[in-house]
Amino acid sequence: MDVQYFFELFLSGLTRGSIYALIAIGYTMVYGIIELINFAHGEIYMIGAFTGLIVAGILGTMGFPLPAILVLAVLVSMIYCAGYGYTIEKIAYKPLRQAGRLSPLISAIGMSLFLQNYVILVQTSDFVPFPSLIPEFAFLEPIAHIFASSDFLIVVVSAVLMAGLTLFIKYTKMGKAMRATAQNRKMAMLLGIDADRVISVTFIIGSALAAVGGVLIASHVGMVNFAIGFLAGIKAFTAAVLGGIGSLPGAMLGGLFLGLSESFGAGYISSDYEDVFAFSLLVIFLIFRPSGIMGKAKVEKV
Amino acid sequence: MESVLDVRSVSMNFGGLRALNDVTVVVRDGEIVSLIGPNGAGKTTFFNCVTSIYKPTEGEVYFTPRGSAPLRISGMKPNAVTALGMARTFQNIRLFQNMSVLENVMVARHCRTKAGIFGAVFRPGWVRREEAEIVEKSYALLKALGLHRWYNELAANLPYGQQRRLEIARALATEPRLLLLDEPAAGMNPQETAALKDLVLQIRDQFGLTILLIEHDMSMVMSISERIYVMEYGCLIAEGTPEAVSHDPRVIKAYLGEVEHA
Amino acid sequence: MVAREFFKSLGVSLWFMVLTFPLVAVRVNTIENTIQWRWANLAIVGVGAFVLSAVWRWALVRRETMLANAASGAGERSVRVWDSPVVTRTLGAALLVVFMGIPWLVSTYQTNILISFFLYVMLGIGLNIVVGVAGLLFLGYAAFYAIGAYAYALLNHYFGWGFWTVLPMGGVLAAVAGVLLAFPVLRLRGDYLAIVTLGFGEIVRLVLENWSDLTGGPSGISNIDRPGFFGQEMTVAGTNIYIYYIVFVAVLVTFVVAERLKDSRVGRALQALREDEIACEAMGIDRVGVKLMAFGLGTAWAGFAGVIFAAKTTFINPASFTFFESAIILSIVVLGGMGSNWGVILGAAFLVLLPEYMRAFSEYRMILFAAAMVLMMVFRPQGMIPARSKQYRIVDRELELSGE
Amino acid sequence: KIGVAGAHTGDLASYGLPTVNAAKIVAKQVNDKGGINGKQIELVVQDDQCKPELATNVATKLVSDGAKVVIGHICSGATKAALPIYTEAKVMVISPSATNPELTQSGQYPTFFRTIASDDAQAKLGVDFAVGKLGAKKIAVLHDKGDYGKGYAEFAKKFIEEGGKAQVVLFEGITPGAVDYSAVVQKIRQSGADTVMFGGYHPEASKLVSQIKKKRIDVHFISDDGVKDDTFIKVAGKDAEGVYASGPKDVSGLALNKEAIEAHKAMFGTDPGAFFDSAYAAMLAAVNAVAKAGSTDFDAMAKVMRSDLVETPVGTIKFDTRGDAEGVGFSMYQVQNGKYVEMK
Amino acid sequence: MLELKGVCTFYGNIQALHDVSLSIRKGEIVTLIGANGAGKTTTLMSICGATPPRRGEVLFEGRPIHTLRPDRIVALGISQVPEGRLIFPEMTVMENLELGAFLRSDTAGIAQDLDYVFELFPILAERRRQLGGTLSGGEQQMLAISRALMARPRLLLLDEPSLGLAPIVIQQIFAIIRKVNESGTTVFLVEQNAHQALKIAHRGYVMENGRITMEDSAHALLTNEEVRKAYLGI
Ligand SMILES: Nc1ncnc2c1ncn2[C@@H]1O[C@H](COP(=O)(O)OP(=O)(O)OP(=O)(O)O)[C@@H](O)[C@H]1O
Ligand SMILES: Nc1ncnc2c1ncn2[C@@H]1O[C@H](COP(=O)(O)OP(=O)(O)OP(=O)(O)O)[C@@H](O)[C@H]1O
Ligand SMILES: [Mg+2]
Ligand SMILES: [Mg+2]
Repeated sequence: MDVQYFFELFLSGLTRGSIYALIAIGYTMVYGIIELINFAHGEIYMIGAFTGLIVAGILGTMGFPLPAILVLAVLVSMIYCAGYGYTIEKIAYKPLRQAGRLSPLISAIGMSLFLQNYVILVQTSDFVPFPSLIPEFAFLEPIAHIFASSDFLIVVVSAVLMAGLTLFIKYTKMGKAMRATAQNRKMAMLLGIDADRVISVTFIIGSALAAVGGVLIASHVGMVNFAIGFLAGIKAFTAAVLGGIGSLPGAMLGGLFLGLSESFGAGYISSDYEDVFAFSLLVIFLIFRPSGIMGKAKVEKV
Repeated sequence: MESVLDVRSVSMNFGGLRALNDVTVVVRDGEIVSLIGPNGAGKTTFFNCVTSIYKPTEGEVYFTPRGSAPLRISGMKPNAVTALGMARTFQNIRLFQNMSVLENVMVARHCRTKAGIFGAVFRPGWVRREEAEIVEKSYALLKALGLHRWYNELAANLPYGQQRRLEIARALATEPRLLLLDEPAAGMNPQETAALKDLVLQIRDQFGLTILLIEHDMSMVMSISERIYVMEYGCLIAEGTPEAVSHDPRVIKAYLGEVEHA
Repeated sequence: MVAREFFKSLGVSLWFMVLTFPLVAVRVNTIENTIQWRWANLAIVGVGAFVLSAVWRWALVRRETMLANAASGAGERSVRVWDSPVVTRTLGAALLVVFMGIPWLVSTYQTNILISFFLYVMLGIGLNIVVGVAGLLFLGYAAFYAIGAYAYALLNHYFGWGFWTVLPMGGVLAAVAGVLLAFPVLRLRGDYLAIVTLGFGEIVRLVLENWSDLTGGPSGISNIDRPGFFGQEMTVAGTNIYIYYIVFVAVLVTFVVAERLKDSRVGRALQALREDEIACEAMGIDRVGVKLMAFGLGTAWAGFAGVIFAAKTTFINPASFTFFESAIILSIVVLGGMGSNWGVILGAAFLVLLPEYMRAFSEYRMILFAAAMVLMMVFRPQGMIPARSKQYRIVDRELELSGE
Repeated sequence: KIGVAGAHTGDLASYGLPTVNAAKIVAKQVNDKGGINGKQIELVVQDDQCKPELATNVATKLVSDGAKVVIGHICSGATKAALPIYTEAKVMVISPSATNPELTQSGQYPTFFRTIASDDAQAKLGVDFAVGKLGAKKIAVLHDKGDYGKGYAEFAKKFIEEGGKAQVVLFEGITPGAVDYSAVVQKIRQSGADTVMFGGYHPEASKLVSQIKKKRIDVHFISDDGVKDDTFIKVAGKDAEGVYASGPKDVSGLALNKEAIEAHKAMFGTDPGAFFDSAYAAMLAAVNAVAKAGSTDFDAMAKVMRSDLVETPVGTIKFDTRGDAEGVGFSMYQVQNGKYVEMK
Repeated sequence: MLELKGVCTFYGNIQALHDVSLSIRKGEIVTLIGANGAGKTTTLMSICGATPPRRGEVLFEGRPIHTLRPDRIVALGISQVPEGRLIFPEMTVMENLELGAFLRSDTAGIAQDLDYVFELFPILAERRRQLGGTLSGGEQQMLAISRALMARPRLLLLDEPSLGLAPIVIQQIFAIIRKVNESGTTVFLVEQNAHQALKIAHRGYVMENGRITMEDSAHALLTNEEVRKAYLGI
């Protein structure tokens, strides 16, 4: 077997997996807390990319240096996406807290459609070139042909954010409040935790992470379009479920697992059936482990 | 007398927890037998093993359907067990909340009726007769339990005590030989409990039932049961007549408490 | 009071102006490095958000009071016109007459739209059996629609089989596929089931797209025969009307079957399954069997609808069976009111006819449609006509005498 | 009555609207001159969003409205879905943009004509160019799994294999919209290809090209008309340099072409968009056919179409028996300094 | 200290509480007894805002609180040991306790209270790193009480603290409740175990089908014939 080829595929799977994981976290956090599949999450990612584009455009004409543009674009788009996430929750999900499981789901599908068309209206339905904001790292030069700086940045940033988030959830007060709310909303309320606020914060964090993903990936592939959120969203969601929906480490593992298996599937078999692999994997996996990699099986007490 | 239920050395583990430990219980035809014990002793788990909702880790359960020899039922599917003639109520009420009271009972006629998809769609004469009969019998049961005036209400809208009665009606609709009642008097005030006691006795005679009862209300248990099994931490610690059990020092210590029954 | 509301709306309006600022007010061209500022748009957002937020809060308050009223029992009876068999029967008869006559009165184009509408009603009713009645969340329904459509397309293409031969087969094939899918997913609950069905839907579509040798891949299959009418040649408009009646009858059949099923032994078992699986088993219902039946019964209709669809368009390709399609069908069910077949009809009217007739709004069409979907759910989460358990009429002398 | 059908809303509207404009211009010119045979042209414009199921609606609508000639549809899929209806009603259809070979080659649609060359011609050109001019030996053929792209790729593969001078080392589809294509790009490297031929549209092409550049793989990149679009150069930027794409012959030198563009500017104030030329040509051919035939009887019109040379913005054309225009063809272009330059 | 006036609470359109009025004075232990489903839990939830009453008033130290959100109410100094304990199963004992002090920010005070509860329940100190879900029922109940105490409440609401516990543990729990009360916390105790509850309480209320049917000193209730028959099983 060709070791280098294997390694190349591994690295490209890693990049892809990191992206999935970054978006999957938003799904999983929201699911963990309000048991809602937030179909609009992929669109937040797309809006993040567009916001990044606009910021980069404005700063570009003002002659900022590249790294500064990148950092600012990421930060501003995080802030805006957080705003979008927050607003969406308030409009489309909060009024449905008491309703059954399906009503918020449909509301989420509607929201996803709304955001796509919103972007078509106010921006464009065309593909838009995204400036390459990621600087070339000199130290990567020797392996740049298999692992470019954008790959590197995506993997590193995802890893750092995920580690940061894990620490945040584990040790900060808000993090604990989030876990408490996820495990038992009623009890959390009885301890003085404002569940509505915690849910808002969850949406804000998830959306901000999606924004990071949006800007980095747009810069990596060099273009944005209103429809990029959909497929990325579905894949990230698949990753979240593979990992055991509701579990943060699960989302990361699921993302990497999916990214790697797609990469190897495409590399060793055929990319024609790339998505078929992804979904078959999901189906087969869930049949044998009905609650994902990290999910716990719930036995119902009768 | 013929044994209706014969539970031989059943054990049940949940992960590391041994919820039932080598439990042997026999219930004979026409008896009312009670199962008591502290919270978490494993009483409900015992019911779940008997009705095949859980599969016991060890041991066997035999049941004697009407006019038949004892059958081994451990490992069967719960619905098959019900079809053989065993029915139960649930401790945490599990009614079909968004169906009407009448429909709740009609559902339970499932294993005694036959209409399939084609019957449903084409409604030949026999299916229509069957439906009419389901409605009629279900309504009669509601009436027997005093629930008939709510028959078109959603089950969720019934008051707590009536929901318990509906659980019993629903169980009776499966035409059981053995009825398992899990804390039927929970949530009832003393008068209601007394009425329930009469009801249980009445349905036993009317439908020729054998009854196994879990109950914390000692006034009911002591006056109604012919025999009592006492459990603690998954083990049987005593068995006998109400009289004997209520004076058993182990039972007093583990369950009844000294003060109340001193 | 008014002042407070005013400031609230003002706040919301400001918030939205800030929030939408980059996307709405700026357009950049990164190639030429130019920026286009569009302040007018921002003003529109501001004013729009101001008005809408006021309306929104007013509506939410109204919703609360309505819920409270409903809860305290007031107005329960009066809203429930749907319960009366007289009402539904007359309405049904009226609709029947109207729909029988329509194709002769309107243009072919309108007839075509109605055909789509009917197809969605069929799909909605089918999915309703799985989702609304049996409570199994199902996100890949379009796959079975595709199975029906491709069954006809392929059998017609390769073997020249006719519409009437394949119609029953399409349904059966879809039902078999549904049951086969059901087997492995029996253990899955709730959202995991939803994901697996979503995955299955995508797998079916992707296979259709990639297996070019058999299915023609993305180019699809063209020249599918229209349904024959005793070997008679027909004009296009004629066939259209003919298909209209076929699908109309199909919808009637679907509707009647679904309604009858709901009030039958099997239907009650499905509902019980939705309510509580464990109690369901304890009441002597075979959970596995009923679940399989739910899948089979639900997916068969998608198969029938698929065959009719293929015959109507005479050309199909995988692009017609995306996740979006499944989502729309699910929305029809939920928007209409889960478990309610009348609801499905309204839901389909809302989701299929509305966008058709909203063409006048051209580029705003889809965004209005999406907004309407969200609004419907927020203000009527239970759907347009929520299902209600069947009301029985029992003559009981004693009860009447006792004065109730 | 002339019908105009195509995508006028939705994400493919930019391909469909120029055709409507072209039709309007020609119709106005003809009507100003007194119409054809004394009759005024009336346009019936219908939107199919490039969706097959809508295309049949549109077709029935046009037929029932009495259109005798239809300019459209824009997308091959939609055209295919609609054609049986026109065939039956004997309505002449002239598409400015539907390039699927089957439309003419299968012989199933006798009433179909087009003023654009079919995909196999492009693939042939691409392969000849790669093998002949670039000396390609190992070619990786990719496509976007779409109707158009996959068709192109399959023809390319066929021609390469028939030619025998080069071999296909990789034949794969990529998923449009996927977050990244590096696995496929690694595969290209692994296959040792010296040339990549890609069937599909510019968004995927630009992603592919930039990832190929990023991974430092040195290959020629040849693609089709879907890529020969200025947006591609904009989006791919520097990475686009050196990419080859085939597209309709450069006809901007023709007088009639300039005239048509001027007319567009005069009427709509903007530059025309995609397929404007060919739509204009289709419209002229249609007008000519009706005029010469003296009626809208299909057989008479078809005879004219097949025999009469018409001056159009895409050259002087007439149609062969299958409906393909003779005199319309493709050239190869290369991106040089941010512009497509025709390779002579 | 706490007063309920004509509280009516609904679940959807089922009325669970009918005109419930009661009051608790500072420093007391007041118990509410009643059968399963009588509405005891609902009463507690109505006090702390989880199921806000549709009609009627709840006054805490004279101030109406029935319109406040639960987290505001908790912040006023009312904390609860809910029915079923509701331990966070995937958090350690320590984290559960820290969440009890969620609204406080006085690190020193929190540390002090932590020592206090570990003193009350030494077993918890041993298990501070163990996940809540793996504790035994008795330990969980102790944890739930400790968690509530960590908020340093002025009013402690206890919902059936003896549920599911071995008699010996029950004795222990009741002793602790008395101890907590003696150190200055007002206690509102909801119990099915009427006998024990009435023994430690100062006053008691009896609830039936969502209505208060009796109110008296604990001692009087304990000797009341009706109560003895209905709730003491004698
Ligand atoms: N599905 C399950 N998974 C894990 N543990 C379980 C499960 N079901 C029951 N248990 C445990 O088994 C033990 C016995 O529970 P069971 O419900 O049988 O008690 P019980 O005697 O019915 O008590 P009660 O009187 O409170 O109803 C308890 O410790 C309980 O937590
Ligand atoms: N979430 C709910 N939805 C609908 N009804 C409810 C809900 N919670 C409780 N009820 C009903 O409200 C009534 C009072 O219940 P509550 O839990 O307050 O009783 P309780 O006295 O605490 O009983 P227990 O001794 O079982 O704890 C009961 O009839 C119960 O069925
Ligand atoms: Mg129990
Ligand atoms: Mg309670």
